[in-house]
Amino acid sequence: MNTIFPVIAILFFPSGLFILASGLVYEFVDRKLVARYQNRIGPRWFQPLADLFKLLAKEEFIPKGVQPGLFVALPVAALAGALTAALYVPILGLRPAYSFSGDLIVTLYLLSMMTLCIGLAGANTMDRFSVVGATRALTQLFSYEAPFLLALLGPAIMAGSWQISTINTYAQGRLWMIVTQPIGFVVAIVGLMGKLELPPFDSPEAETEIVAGALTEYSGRGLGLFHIGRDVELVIGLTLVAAFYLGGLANPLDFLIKTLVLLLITAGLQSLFARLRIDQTVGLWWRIGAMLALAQLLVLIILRGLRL
Amino acid sequence: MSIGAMLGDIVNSLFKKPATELYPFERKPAPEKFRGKLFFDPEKCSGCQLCIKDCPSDAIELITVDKVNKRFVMRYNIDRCTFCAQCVQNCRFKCLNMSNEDWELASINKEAFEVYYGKEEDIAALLARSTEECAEAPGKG
Amino acid sequence: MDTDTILQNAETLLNPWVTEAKRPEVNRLDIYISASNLLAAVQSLVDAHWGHLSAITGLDRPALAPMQPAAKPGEPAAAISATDSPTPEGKIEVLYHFCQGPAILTLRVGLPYSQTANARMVIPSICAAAPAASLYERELMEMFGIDVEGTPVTQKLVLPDDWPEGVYPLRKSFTGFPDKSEA
Amino acid sequence: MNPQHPPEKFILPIGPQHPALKEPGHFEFTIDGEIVKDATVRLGYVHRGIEKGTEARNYNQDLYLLERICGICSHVHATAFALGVEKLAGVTVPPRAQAIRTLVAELERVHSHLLWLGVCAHEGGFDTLFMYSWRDRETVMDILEGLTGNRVNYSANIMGGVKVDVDDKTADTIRHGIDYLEGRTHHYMKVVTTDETFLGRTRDIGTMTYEQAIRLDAVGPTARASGVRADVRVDAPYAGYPDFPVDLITETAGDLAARFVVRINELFVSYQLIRTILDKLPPGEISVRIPRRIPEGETISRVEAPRGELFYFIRSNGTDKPDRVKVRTPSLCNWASVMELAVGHKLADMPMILAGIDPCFSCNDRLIRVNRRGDSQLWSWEDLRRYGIEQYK
Repeated sequence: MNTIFPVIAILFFPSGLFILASGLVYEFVDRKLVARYQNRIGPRWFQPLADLFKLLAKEEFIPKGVQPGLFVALPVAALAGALTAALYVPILGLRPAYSFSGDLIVTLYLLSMMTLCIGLAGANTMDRFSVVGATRALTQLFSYEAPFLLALLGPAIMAGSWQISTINTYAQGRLWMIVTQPIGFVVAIVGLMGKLELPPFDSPEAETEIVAGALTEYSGRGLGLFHIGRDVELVIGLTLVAAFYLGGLANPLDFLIKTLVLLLITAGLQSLFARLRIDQTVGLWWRIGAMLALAQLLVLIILRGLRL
Repeated sequence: MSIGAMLGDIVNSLFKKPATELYPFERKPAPEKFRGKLFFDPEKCSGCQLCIKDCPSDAIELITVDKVNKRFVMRYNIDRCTFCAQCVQNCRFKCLNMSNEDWELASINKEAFEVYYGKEEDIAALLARSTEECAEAPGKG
Repeated sequence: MDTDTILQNAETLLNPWVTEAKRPEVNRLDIYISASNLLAAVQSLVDAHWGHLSAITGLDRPALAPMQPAAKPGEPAAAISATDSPTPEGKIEVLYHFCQGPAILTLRVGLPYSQTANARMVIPSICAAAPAASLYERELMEMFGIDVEGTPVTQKLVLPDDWPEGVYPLRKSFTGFPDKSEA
Repeated sequence: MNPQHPPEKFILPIGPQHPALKEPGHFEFTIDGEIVKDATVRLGYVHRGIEKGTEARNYNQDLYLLERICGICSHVHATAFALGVEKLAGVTVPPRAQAIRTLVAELERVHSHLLWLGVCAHEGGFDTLFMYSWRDRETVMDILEGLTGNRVNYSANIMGGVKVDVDDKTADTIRHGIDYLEGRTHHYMKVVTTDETFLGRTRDIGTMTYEQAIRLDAVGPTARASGVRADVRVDAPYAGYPDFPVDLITETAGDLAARFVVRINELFVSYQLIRTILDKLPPGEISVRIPRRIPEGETISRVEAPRGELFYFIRSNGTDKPDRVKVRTPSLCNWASVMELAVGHKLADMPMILAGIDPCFSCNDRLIRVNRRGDSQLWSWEDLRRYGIEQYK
């Protein structure tokens, strides 16, 4: 069996260095877009990279009262989860490095690793801001996860498969699913923002209340890894939504245009709203998000049942 | 009732130049009345010391070299100055004014914050005298 | 209602407790009152909805002659300005300012140095009548060393936690801390 | 945790250094889940000894010292002090000077309210509104800089008048800027009163009833949002306000949304007033001479700062230095209301409730300075200097 290919896949492409670099690029684009929406000038192109290098070079401070092993391991686990997820999605519109039936579910759970790690990290430290932040992060996880999953389930049901690459191929030939399932698209994109704790769903790290939330005690390497992990999640999330709802990703150009358009939308949503309180977030997701997604799912199932 | 009331703003801004001023690269001229660094004209000074009396931060000091011939040296400590312009207001002979061009006053050494105004030979004499004093009594400083 | 009527109303209200009343300015009424009557007077103002408590001012007016030795050995000797207005005896005045429209009513309570054992001055709290006085009374305690009896919170408000006991910065006798390096 | 113990209180400290507060103050919120059960405040982290400091300086120097009590409402402090001292000296200030004082005060109110709008939006996580309102605030900052010569500590006042005059060119610049700001303010009014996500964070949050406002002696826009009809500019007009009357703005709801509406409506009043002053600026001198030694006496000077009633008690003793200056800033009055309103709300609403009264920590903390280390040894300034020199030699 050829051993070169898996090594390349993990270290360079599509996971590893490539996804890290694209994470930084997408973070830059996101920050720049938000800045321009707010009539500011925004960061220069190397700012995310500079931030990362600065954090990696700094001393990692392990506070008193934490479980040190867990404290060091959590950021690594979070990043590892995000990097593994990159193996199953059509980055750059190419065929995923690995693919098997049901990899959609695996990918979604790998993406949730991040939030779980953040929650654990917050609960691990003695800091009061972290504990409140962790509580909120986990509360938010329970509220967006179900609607987000339901929203991605729609295309899966249409394609009749749990395999990301199959759904991607299925989407390419047909009418974009944003047209046939607009509700699913909205729920998916807003769910993605909740997952990434972007404003207005940033109450787990609301700086004006609880400083940096669960990551208050993190510094240096740990903080850097969490940040880059989140950037990677951003790329993967955008890829998934674009592949499912924007007519699939056929080639690198297709990938770039579609994900950047999505980023334009999410950046706009980020700058358009005031931060939601955690109770408002939960209410929004369960009362509106989940119900709408369920309703759409129901319609899809019925339609599909009729056609079969 | 609406959602996203600032949509118009953010879409507009996307096509507009950012409002950020690129300060060190683009330097906007200060307005005419701006209160920057204090300048002193020793020719007009009568040595009445009114400026010193009302200075809220002891930023100025007038050293009389020769009272009869009206030779004064003013020591101005920029780092203490609060730029309130009360001294300018107090001066009856208009020998003080605050510049609207000289306002980038940050410096990495303390010497730049001590400015002497007056005839050059007077300043030189004063500075020589103060270094002598320092040399005589090294304990003080 | 013009300023005069408003002030006259106040004077009528406070009539039972007034020891002396003055009109230093057109819109002001100063009422001298004893510490024991303070709470009753404030209560009557609050009950009648006369204005709101605007501020509490402490005013140190030491006697012209050197006053009694400082309460604490660490405290520097009194530095009294020679031009200070001649008062028969040193006292700290506490001024309660109430404002109603343009009118300002000031209740003045004098706390003479001589009547207080080892510089401990006591004044009743008015928080029961005007809860907003809490912050001002805390300030009074810290800055002038007046014991405000019955005030709900006695924690320090503005001074550092390790501020020495018995040093009251806004008394005239306070002229800064002695320079330890010189000694 | 041992279940036999009584439930421990979970106290969340906010400050003295905290991203929500741009100035130092310390709050402790006892929380149960997300609900705040108790709140306490500790001030004094920026205590500078200004009240005592005034006793060692002459009146002219005090003017600038007092102007530095607050970086946002600096002009009102100087105005209150100057008005008081002028009253004690028995000097009548020319009407043009009073009008210019009023003009600067209103421009300052505009800048302060716009600043507050941005800060409060930021506390609520609405950074876009924050960025836009501060971008537009730059207009009024530029106006103030052009008019007085500085962006923050304007130093427009002197004893007996003002330093700066308004010429036609400046007046036109001001009118121009005000026109732009008025358009923008209409837009912000629409945003804060119609945007559902923002209203979700302000409506029925931190509601203070009329009775509470009266009992807790709230002042300024905070009180006016609860329907209290109190504004020093209306009740006891000072400086140029007798000639240029203002409208009293009140709301009845008493919640955060009402405070937004009151402040934004006050902006419109200020714009109108600024235009009237520019149109009808009385001619004449801009200052009179005032004696250096102020006759003995006591006076009280009240002005309406952007945050509410500012109270000055000045006692002179016949020298060129005051005997006592007591400053009671509006923020101090409103603390009591915050501590009471906080209880029962969610932690997420705390920053906005705190910011809702437009607190100004520097205003609260004045009085005395001390240099000390952990042990009981007192450090003088000279000691500190020496220590510093040795440290960095």
